[in-house]
Amino acid sequence: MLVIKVGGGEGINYDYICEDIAGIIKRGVKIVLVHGGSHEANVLSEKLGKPPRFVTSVSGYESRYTDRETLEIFAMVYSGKVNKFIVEKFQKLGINAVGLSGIDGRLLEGQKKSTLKIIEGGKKKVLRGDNTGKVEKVNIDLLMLLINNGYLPVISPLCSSYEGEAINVDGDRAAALLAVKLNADKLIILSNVPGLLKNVEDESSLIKHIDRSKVSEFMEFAKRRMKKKIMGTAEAVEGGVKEVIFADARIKNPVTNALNAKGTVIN
Amino acid sequence: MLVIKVGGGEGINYDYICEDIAGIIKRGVKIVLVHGGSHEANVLSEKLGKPPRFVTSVSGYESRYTDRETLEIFAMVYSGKVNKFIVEKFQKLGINAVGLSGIDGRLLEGQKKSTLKIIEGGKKKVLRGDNTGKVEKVNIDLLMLLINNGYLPVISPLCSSYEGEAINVDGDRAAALLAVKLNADKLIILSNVPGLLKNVEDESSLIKHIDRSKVSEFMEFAKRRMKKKIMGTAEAVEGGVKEVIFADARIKNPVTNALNAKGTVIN
Amino acid sequence: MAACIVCEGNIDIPEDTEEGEIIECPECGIELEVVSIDPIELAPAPKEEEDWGE
Amino acid sequence: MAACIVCEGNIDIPEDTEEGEIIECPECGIELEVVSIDPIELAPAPKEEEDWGE
Repeated sequence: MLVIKVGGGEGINYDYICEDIAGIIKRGVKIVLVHGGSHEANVLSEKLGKPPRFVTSVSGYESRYTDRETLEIFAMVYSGKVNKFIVEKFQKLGINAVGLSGIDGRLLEGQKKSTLKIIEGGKKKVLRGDNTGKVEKVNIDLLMLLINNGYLPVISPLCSSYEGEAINVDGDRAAALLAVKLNADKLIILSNVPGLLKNVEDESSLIKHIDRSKVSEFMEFAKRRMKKKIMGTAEAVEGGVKEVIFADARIKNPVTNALNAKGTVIN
Repeated sequence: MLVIKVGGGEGINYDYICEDIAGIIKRGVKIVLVHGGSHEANVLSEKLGKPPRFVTSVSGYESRYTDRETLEIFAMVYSGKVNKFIVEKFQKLGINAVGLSGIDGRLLEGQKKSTLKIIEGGKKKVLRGDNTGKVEKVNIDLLMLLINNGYLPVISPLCSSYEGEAINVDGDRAAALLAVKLNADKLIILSNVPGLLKNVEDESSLIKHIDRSKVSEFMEFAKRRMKKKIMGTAEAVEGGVKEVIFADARIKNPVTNALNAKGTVIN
Repeated sequence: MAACIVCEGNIDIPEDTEEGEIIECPECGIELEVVSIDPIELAPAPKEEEDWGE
Repeated sequence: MAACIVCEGNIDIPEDTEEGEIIECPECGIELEVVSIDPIELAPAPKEEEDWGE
């Protein structure tokens, strides 16, 4: 079983990803795909005159401030456009994908954090009305029901709070939890960079291998969104996932490349 | 088993609908819900500077011209915003809803009609590039898999062509086909009118009963979108559905009212 | 004027004819699509398909 | 100046303090939220929650 997370950043090639995954599934490998959509969400937010507001937590984690209006944009882009057009690509390739968000069947459930502390303009502030949270529970039965009946789950990170409210959660950490709960052999995190880079400006500064016990030491190399990918990786490894691979989703056969250790391998 | 179609027109109260359905489900009735989203799609189209273009077929049926850009708006609104926030309402009411579009698991599949004949400006024309079609097949196994495991399917009418492409289909006729294939006892069509009206301007001109053999005779009373609801009804009745009810989705307990024959009853 | 591609009868093409418009041959009654205006190009019009989207 | 709601120590409120800002009581070190500016109103700041959305 593979859990694959593909980001929503610019330059990511969904055709390459879906073609590669279709081939791997046809060889009998079970897969669960989680996807992002940040670039498309930013584009739509600008068009609707509500530019995205990113906030940084006290310890430097960045995320999208998600008031109700932003949550609607999030649902439209992640669960509407990106999710369904990934499913369409798979259907055209003869793979019977089922697109779900985390709120469907409470596939992904967790604690809503409506009050947070952020740093903005150098000041420490309290932020309210944020519909975000952390995924803590997975509806494994629903996932296995679909997988065992030949479907490919394609999941968007719009999740359910324990009270049933829609919340925005981090896709990488949702993928990490899925990998743990599904006892996945590998968690593959695809984005628009070759892997974890020593120097983000230099794509040749790829860190090829990280020992699973030393993951958090590499946090220093992670900038912005990569921080949460490292956090997710640490959680996956702690939860028993044997191998996590960061690889490039801009080139052909991105998953096969990852399986052949082209990227940053953590084991 | 009830199949319920709720429209996306202005004035429809989703809270009333979800609360009523939640109560009925808790009394052990199995339900499948299909929803529309036309009003929200129009609003988003305008905001994105691509006002909706409605075209009328040679015999007077109206639909949304769905080029690829419109299909993306359709996916964002129907499968993203409307679908997921209906699921959210049910989750808050303790009902484990699963939101799907017709392309997920090829739940709804049919013939894509990319070339059509329309009347525009009094002229008969050929219209190309339209991603619409007619639903002809239902993945009953997927539906029953979910229903038998305690989930409430909430379906948006973004469907799959036989080649796996996303297509826009009419929600009422999709609901009719679902009712036939599921051997539903009743098909309930909720919208922002009390039912089929003799005179669309006069809400008291409600037609209370129509004999199942005479449905097509009432086509003359149907204007614009109601035409396809009558068409769907005729198809449901021909397919063996015992009763179809048109009822008002703007008032409390809309489904219970329909079950108590408040609206237009066809049997 | 244009010639019907089926019966070669004469078909009058009005001034305000648009690309994509459907015209009927007065002699054999077939429906033809005006594929292009300049030059005039005709092709059989697609079969009527009543099934429509949302 | 404002009084700390825990130890009643004096807390200096800078001119550019904004609503929702968090300040620390210099005496007991507790973090307080500036709930309103005019009049100054303080309340315990929420616990640090690192878990974030997409």
